[in-house]
Amino acid sequence: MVVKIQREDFNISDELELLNLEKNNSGGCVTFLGKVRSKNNNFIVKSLEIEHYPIMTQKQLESIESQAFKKWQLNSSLIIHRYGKLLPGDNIVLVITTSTYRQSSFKANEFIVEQLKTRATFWKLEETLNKKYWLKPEQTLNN
Amino acid sequence: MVVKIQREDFNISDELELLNLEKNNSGGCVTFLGKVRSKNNNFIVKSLEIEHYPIMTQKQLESIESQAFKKWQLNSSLIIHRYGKLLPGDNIVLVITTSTYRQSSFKANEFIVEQLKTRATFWKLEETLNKKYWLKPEQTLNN
Amino acid sequence: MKVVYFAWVRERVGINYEIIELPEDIKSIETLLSFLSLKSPAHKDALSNRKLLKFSVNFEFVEITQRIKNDDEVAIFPPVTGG
Amino acid sequence: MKVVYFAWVRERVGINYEIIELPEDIKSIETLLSFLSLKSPAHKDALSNRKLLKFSVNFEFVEITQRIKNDDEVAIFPPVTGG
Repeated sequence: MVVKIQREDFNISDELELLNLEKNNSGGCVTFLGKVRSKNNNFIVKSLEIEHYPIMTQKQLESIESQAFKKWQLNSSLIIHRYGKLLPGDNIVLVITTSTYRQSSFKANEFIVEQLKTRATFWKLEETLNKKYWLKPEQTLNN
Repeated sequence: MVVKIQREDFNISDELELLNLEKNNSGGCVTFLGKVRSKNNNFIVKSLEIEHYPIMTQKQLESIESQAFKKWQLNSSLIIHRYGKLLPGDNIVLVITTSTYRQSSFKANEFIVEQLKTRATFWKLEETLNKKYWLKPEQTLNN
Repeated sequence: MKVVYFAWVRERVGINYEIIELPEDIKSIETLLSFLSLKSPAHKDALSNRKLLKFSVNFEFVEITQRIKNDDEVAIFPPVTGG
Repeated sequence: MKVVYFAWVRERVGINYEIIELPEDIKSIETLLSFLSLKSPAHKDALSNRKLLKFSVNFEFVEITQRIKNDDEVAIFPPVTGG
């Protein structure tokens, strides 16, 4: 169970290697990668600024991960969420779940991503060609 | 829609880059990575040899991908399946699905992986410490 | 008490956080909001529409009726939009 | 007709594939299996338990009752175990 909240970008292959899948006999590994889209709600996106509440975010993400481990047979998991100013195409979030059998990884990954959207204290300020506004939950929930 | 059946290993980050997610406005990207486990059915695995039926495998994988595109709103997808002799921890299969909204990527990815296990003409010869045997579907279906 | 603001609440109040002395009679988030609204027009503007606000006390989400103490850290923010 | 074998069927038959001239009266996978079984003890052994076998004609999965022609490519193999 790893949680990283960082300004820097991440590399999926590097993160997978760190998880050391062969050691824990993981046959299945599911990854969710969320990126800044170049178009949102029909507007061209110039940038996305992500703000968060450091200690609380860390606590919430850790609690989401523990819950996933309680619900499914996981071998390992990782959540990375970036903050700061991002551009279209930039990585925002990475969720990795690994398990001996694939089903658990799929279910747990979807669960974590969903929980992340409602329980993790991040806020997104979207800048389009002619305005800047704070996104509302209904504008990001399905992303 | 890309299908690659290859002996060589693959790198997830490279494959994601090739998919060019920012171009097609994909906000969500789900990846399934299947690996050779070091223990299977309580035996220590020494190697896994994968045989396949070249033209038919290609056709089946392409048909699975098209079906996924018909069922869900996907922006792009990729299936890589390796063959030949693999060792514990080696990558076997990579399935990537990308979509504007995450739900489609999750559903389509799970569908492709499931279909792959029942419709793609691959056969696995597992070598444990003291025997070599062809795996049966019930021994791999949940992997 | 430390009161922290995020996103547009922070922008409207005009500060990231403030340290206040919690008066004896302020015992819930709800009464805290009324108390803070008296501090400046910016506070009042930011905190006026309570339906748009979410709260945490010591890093846990809470309802507007949550009891609070002077040594709590309270945060006031819009619904989260991460992931 | 090209007949292709995979996995343990290939191992037991002892060859990857063979080109045969399909006799007039062999019109289905089912009768093809009986015909092939006469070719050698290895064929007979490999093809004896039909419940363990799956088939394709021209790269599509088919049932054992599938009609076949001399210019088809038929494959005989155990259930697939990919992914």
